[in-house]
Amino acid sequence: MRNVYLDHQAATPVLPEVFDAMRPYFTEHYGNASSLHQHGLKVRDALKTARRQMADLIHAESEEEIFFTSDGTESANLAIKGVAYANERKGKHLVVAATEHPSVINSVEFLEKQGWTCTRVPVDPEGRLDLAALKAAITPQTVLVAVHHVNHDIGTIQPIREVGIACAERGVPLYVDCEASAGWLPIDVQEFGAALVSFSPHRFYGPKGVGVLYRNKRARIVSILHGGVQEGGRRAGTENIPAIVGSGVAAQIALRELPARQAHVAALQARLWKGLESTIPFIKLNGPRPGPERAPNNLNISTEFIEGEGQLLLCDLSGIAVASGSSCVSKSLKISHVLAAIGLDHALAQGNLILTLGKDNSVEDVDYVVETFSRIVQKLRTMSPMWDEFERGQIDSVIAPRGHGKSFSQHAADISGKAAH
Amino acid sequence: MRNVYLDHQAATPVLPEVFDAMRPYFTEHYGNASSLHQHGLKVRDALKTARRQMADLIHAESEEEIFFTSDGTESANLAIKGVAYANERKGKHLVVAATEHPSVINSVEFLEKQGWTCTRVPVDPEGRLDLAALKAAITPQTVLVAVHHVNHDIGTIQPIREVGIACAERGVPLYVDCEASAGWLPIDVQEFGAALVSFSPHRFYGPKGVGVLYRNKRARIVSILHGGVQEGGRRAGTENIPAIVGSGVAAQIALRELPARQAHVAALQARLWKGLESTIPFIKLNGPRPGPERAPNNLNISTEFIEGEGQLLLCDLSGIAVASGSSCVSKSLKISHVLAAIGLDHALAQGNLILTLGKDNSVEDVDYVVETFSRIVQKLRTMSPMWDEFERGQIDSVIAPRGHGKSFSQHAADISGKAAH
Amino acid sequence: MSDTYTLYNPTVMDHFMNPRNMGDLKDADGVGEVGAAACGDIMKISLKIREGRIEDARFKTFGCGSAIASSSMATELIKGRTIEEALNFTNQEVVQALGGLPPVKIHCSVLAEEALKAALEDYVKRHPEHAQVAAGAEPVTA
Amino acid sequence: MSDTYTLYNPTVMDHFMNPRNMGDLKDADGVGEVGAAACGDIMKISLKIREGRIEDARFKTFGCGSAIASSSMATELIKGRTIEEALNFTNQEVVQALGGLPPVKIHCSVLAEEALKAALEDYVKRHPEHAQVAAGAEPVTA
Ligand SMILES: Cc1ncc(COP(=O)(O)O)c(C=O)c1O
Ligand SMILES: Cc1ncc(COP(=O)(O)O)c(C=O)c1O
Repeated sequence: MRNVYLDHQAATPVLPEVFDAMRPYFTEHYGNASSLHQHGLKVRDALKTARRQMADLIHAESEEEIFFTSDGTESANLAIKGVAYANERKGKHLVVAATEHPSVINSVEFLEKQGWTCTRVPVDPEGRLDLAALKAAITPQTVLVAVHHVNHDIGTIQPIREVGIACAERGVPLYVDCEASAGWLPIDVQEFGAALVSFSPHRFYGPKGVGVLYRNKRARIVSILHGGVQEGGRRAGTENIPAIVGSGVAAQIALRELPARQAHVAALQARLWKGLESTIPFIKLNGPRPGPERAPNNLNISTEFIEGEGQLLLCDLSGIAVASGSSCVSKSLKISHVLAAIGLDHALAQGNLILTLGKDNSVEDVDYVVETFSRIVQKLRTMSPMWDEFERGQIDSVIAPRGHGKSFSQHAADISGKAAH
Repeated sequence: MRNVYLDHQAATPVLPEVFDAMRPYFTEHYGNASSLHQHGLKVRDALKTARRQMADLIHAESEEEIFFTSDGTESANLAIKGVAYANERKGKHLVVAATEHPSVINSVEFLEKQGWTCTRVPVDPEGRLDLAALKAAITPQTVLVAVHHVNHDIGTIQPIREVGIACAERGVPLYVDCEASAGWLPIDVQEFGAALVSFSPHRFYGPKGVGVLYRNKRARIVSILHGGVQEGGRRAGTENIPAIVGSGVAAQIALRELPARQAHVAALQARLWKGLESTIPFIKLNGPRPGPERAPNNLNISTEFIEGEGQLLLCDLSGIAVASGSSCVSKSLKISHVLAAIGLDHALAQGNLILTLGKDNSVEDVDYVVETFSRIVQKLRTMSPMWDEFERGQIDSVIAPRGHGKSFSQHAADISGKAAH
Repeated sequence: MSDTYTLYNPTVMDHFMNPRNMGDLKDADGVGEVGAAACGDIMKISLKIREGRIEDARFKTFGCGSAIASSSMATELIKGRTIEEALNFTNQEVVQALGGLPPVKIHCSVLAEEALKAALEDYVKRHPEHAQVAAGAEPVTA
Repeated sequence: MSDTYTLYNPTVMDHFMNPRNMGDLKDADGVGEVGAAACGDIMKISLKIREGRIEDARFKTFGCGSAIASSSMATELIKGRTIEEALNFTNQEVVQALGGLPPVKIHCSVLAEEALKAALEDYVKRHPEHAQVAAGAEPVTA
């Protein structure tokens, strides 16, 4: 059986060069960067190199603007809460895109419990931020605007430069979550006009256990994990040296290979979507079409009349690893808030699948996925009462309405209203 | 030149078995534990095994009581803030030992800015907690008591069982920071009566990048890093799988080898202190004498009339890696708050050195350190104006007073008063 | 599947991959279709009833692996039972027969119970002569 | 030392490991001892002065590597200077000659300047005939 990993948004394998770079730091150069002796000084040097490599990836001016955390989530928490707490006296209002990652949204919710207020800026049906609404949301009390570069679910690229200009005009720092773009799209923090940028190297063939936060020297921020004076007092705790060293190498390689990786996955993305679209009826792409407005490595699809977890499981049993934003795969039984924010019909959200490509995927992989997935869809549709009812004209399609039959959602509401539990 | 690493409190090398266990999780089993496909399910299993291994090390009832964070600092922050926020309605008072690690103290200070109050319980000159003061400090508003097992600076073992009983009587959860003891002393969370226990495997030959928090099922806690629902919703963010897997193996080996490691370092500890004490005049051990009240791997010494950073640097140039609590080695130019809390004379705190032994240290190492260190002390004393003034009877010794001459500190105050800057 | 990791236990996986009684029954005597308010799953069960006994059962399910497995198992379990027995059927039987479900997926088994009861209700509605039996059992719209 | 990592640059390390002018001067013409309020370091400088010129200088220091290096370098720099020149000496010269110090350690060089000035002050006190010169320079207790 062919194995096709299409969940690079969740995890990537570590590059051999990255592993080799990390190796000596586990057993040989095991010092603590806070130590003043050989063992500490040695790793301190390594830390500085990694900082430089991170700065290069995002075109930061100085490596002193790079802070290491434990993951993208912590970086997002630090960006949001660290700026909020630091500017408490100035104001207690935040502006974020409605489709930010939960690490941003839930950090904001936490602050709301502590007296902050937040405006969530809506997006259009393809996930693009409403720029006018963003500008209107900024008040004199606003201490931070947060807009991600690329949406983690639907791959939409946000108009960050325009957001950056709007923020600069109002003198409000901009935080850009680049977790879904770093290593796959060029990032220039200066061009962005970003005060803060976060990302995580485990998304581009670096190790888990490292998050990065870029902070422009002029942006005020306080630490949220308290203790020692590591990371210039902005992040206490013993630095994860081997992973940081490996991350630096991953960043260096990502920068070098970016054009090639980008072109490679973009070609596969186009082929994959074309294949799916032409083979499977009643399938929809969520987010912009492959092209300049969409990350080159992500496809987010909804297949009508069948549910996502079943698709995911059958894919897995055929060697294809994918993700889903369906409510059935979430521990909270809620559909992805991104799909909700773009106003996707609940039935389509239920049939959701997220496919993220990587540098090692091939044309053969893509063709295998198209072929296999169309069989999976057929199988599940045979089992689905909705498909049957659609064929019999009782319910209609959302993707390609035929103008008769009630909507899937209406039908679901009708019958679930009867059997509440 | 001999190389003697005596800074195991700062970092330890990763065991070969630990490295071997981690290796496949970087390149082969690279999945994200949240993924529902093979790659995710595989590492989910590994995560469970590591949780079990951690639970065993500290005699936790169930592996579900183990949460993984990024380091000891984050675990301490989560224990303190997570419990405080979860019990906000019950009360906003905390009780901690004055000699807690900065990750505890500074978390408490952060909460104080948000309206909590905290009682810092004093310790005696050897660092032992004042139990009566602790009991008196607990009020109906107290939501957490925090007392470390072993002090990270001076190795004092705290009377945790008695503290646990006092907390149980008052119905207040107890948090025990075991960072300085885990892997070196037996830990039984049930015997401790602890609601929360934290430690970090990089202190016992596990990798950096992992902290552990044990939480008894009955203790209420909320998360402090917000985002996804990893770690049962108590810690958002992609799990650092390779490091967690390695940590589990380190814990397993630590549990198995604990009696041997303990005996080994205790013998070296006794020999080292005896050697130093008999070779170097005017030297003092901080914390209890080697024995049942002191961690077996730690020595904290003050050598009179010379400063700690110089000692540390000369040790390093002779291949000996040590730490110091002197103000000159701290970025804040303050002496270790532990040395301040035990009321150590400032001059002695300045001459402080911290030596922590490990399983690979040998008798030869210890003898080399005694011999080398006594030469270093001589060299620095030749250079010290204080030693000269002491010899000429102008100032007196704190360690072995001769009854004439003013105190070092008095002298320092007299002259530094003159040259303020 | 020796080296395969699975989200559900082998029994659940088996019923998901090789569902029993999948499909519709021509000339069914009772059909029930219910939806889960929690997550949006939909389940439909059709019954063939002969002499007060469930002779045959079929399901169709729009839902996750455990929903499909639950409906497969439920239809297996109820075949051969009397209407009275079937009216006393609970989701616990499905969970046990499946060897357990993840806590967050228990509602899938509840959905199977509800679909079955809706089908029985439909049957009783079409055959009022059996209303007596139904009244003696648990209310079907619990 | 090729493979050795150092906390300070090679010049500082050299002056720490092989301090110049370490010790006391018998029959010193001026002795200054100062303490750093910030961290507790203590520095003592002794001067031999001949015909208004610093002929010899010695130091003793209780303090960290950079404090020792700063006093070593300061005594090197001031040898041969006139009192007037020495009174205009600043810590910046020490920092530069050492090729830089970490920000948190700049105060060590300040301590060296202060110890030198205290020694000069002591000399002037003992030799009031030089008060004139001193008055022309920066106040020594700045
Ligand atoms: C856009 C975005 N931000 C933040 C995060 C959180 O990063 P991590 O999983 O490294 O904690 C993610 C992870 O999925 C993400 O996609
Ligand atoms: C007692 C104690 N608690 C907590 C910590 C913080 O742990 P980490 O360095 O793993 O963040 C330390 C570290 O020195 C410690 O000694």
